Amino acid sequence: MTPGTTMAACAALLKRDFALTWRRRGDAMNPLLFAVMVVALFPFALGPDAQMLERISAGTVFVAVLLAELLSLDGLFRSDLEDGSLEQLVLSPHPLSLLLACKVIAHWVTTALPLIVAAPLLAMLLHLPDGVLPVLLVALALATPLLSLIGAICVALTVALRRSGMLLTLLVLPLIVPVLIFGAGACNAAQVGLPYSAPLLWLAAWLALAIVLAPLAAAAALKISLT
Amino acid sequence: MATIDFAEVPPLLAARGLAYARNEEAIFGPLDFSLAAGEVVLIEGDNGSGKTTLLKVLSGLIEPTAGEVLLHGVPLTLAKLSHQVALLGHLPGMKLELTVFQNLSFAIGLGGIRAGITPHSALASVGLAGYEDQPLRLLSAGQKKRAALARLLLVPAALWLLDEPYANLDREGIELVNRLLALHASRGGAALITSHGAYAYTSGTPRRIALAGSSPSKRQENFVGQSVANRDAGLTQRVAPPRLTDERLPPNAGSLGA
Amino acid sequence: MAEFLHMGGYGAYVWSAYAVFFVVLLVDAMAPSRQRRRTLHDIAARLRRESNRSGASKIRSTEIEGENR
Amino acid sequence: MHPFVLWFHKLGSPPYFHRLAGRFLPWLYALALLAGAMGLYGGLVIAPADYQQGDAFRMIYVHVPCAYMSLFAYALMAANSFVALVWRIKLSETLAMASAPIGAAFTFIALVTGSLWGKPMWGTWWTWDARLTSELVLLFLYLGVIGLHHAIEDARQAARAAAFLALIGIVNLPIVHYSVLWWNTLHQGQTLATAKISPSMAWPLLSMIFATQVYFFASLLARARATLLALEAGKDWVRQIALTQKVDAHG
Repeated sequence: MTPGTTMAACAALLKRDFALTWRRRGDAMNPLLFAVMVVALFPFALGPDAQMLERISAGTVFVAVLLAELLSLDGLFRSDLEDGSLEQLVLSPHPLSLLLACKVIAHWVTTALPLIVAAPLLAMLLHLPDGVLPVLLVALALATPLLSLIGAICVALTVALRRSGMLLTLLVLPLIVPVLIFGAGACNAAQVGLPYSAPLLWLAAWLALAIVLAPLAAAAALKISLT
Repeated sequence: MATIDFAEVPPLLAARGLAYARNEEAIFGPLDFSLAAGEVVLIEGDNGSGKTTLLKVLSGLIEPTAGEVLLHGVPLTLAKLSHQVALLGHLPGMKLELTVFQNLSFAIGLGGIRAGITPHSALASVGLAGYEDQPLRLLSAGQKKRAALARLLLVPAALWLLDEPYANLDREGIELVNRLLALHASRGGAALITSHGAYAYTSGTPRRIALAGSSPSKRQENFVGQSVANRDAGLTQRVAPPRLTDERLPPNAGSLGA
Repeated sequence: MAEFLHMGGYGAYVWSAYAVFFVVLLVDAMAPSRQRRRTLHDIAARLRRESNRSGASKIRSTEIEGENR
Repeated sequence: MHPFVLWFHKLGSPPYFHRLAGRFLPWLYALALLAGAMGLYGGLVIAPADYQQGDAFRMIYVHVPCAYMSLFAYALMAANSFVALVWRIKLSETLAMASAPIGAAFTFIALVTGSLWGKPMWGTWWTWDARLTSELVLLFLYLGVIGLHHAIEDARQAARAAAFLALIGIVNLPIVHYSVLWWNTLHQGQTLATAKISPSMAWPLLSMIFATQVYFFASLLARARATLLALEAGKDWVRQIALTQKVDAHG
């Protein structure tokens, strides 16, 4: 009998989740569409004044991207729970935290990465100065995985509930306030010519911490909610 | 099998005083039983008698309220569970969008693969040869069940926990399950299967464990486990009479006087 | 007294603050006893249901109770 | 075993806790009322008006105790959550979940009274000050814990999941506080005058803090007692209480 290695299990899980996203690629574009629509609504609400849009652009893009990712988080474990795959994950002999980390990676690559790629387009719609764009991209690259990791803990806690959408939002929002403050703060600082490296470094530090701790917490939370 | 001294080797699976309660309401137990390698045991009980919950507890998926599960004589915890148990529940544990082959290779990646078997040969032995590249959602309910059985064949688990394996299967499928179980037992594996009794389990009567149904009269008759041929004398196999908890006792039965 | 209620012009704010304090804490203080009454009522109702039902199976229950001990 | 450890184990048993808490409860309520009455009399009548804020400062006697209790309740909830998750003690789960609604109530009062105080003093109902924002996030955390606890059907699983969330929250709270502080100082400097407080103003405040603290424990015990009854509905001791209560109600 050949027990599989943990590496093989993680690879299989990543491969399966990517294959699944590919099969459901229509749905996979939904967060991106949502973010574009949210950003497009702001000029309608606030008026087309370029200067004002420029001032709110970084924050708006940030909020839109975070909301879009939050929207997709609800489905992180949903289909696995419904068809029993989640039980198989929990029962597998490999560390559940690593498997969950793989699921978060797959989720981030399939939902957040397209959002980051589309961020220049969103920024352009709101007249973000070109010089700030790199800061926005770096901030998003640090903030979106943080949201995915923190969100995974909350999703794990609410996974057994039939209707968890609103509750999940309530759980996640207070936890990501610092991420939003520092991510959008870095962009705003760059826009007015202030140093912006400190908030980015803070985000990076939290990301490093979350990469280690969040999968463990998510695994513990999942075990609580599956009992 | 006969060469192994059962008195020395701890049974593959043993439950001691195993009970589970939800919101203080007993779902099953306390139960005492053990399962040796090469045994297939049928868990019988009406709907709602806690069969599915028992399997989940035995797999380590949920923790019992009381008692313990021993795997090879070692207490079972989810963390220590390694390549020993395969659970086939009501849900297939497979993705409808993916092909049969993709699903099986994911299962192999997750659980490892038994020596001397490939996804193709496993599919052939459940009668699904040629369906490798078919998305699972195009298969009939019975075929999905067979695909799930192919997963069991591939994964190197000694103990199979099958929840209603006969559901959705035709006569041929039921025979297939029995054949697979016999094969698994002959290789030194063991299996616990649940059934609410509506299906014909043929080919040699397996040992039975009856779970308390909701009617007390039934419970009195069938709690004693029947032994199978390969049960050894060295094993004490006792299925405790299902006990009523305080929950179900009428107040005038003396429980309040305590 | 009027001067006391007036609170140097801040009466509306001060007394609203105190009203919120007392109303919220009063609601909070009522909650446990309400929950307690409801729970006990439910349990008593269940006991009544069970004693109605169990007339026939009384003997068997005492037997099993005996095994339990 | 050490007698204290033994007593602690005994305290963990629901019937014993229920009886003991029931005996303490009336005294706790009485003490809270007494200290509260003293504090209110001192604060509203005896204490002189503040030379800067006039009589508006009297809101301090409800605002500050509640703001303090909102943090204290969270700390207690998190501590009980930790014990509940590590040692799986039913009483700790119950106490943790009983803390949440009381803490939420105190947080709500602190926010509303703070807002009522801010309007005449700063000229605005709300400002994105670090303390106010943290308090708002705290309220969301409480609501999240309560929401999760109510959403899950199995009572003990619900308590464990919500306890887990409470623990994550306590890691998050300081981060939120300092990030808001940092964010706020970047945007606008707001300095609150920290004047030394005179003794005639201070002792009613201490008395009120003591009163809310005692009230918190009274409410906590009352809630925990009620929850334990529901959790142990199948046990003999609860049934006896249910039956005797019924007799009382009829006779």
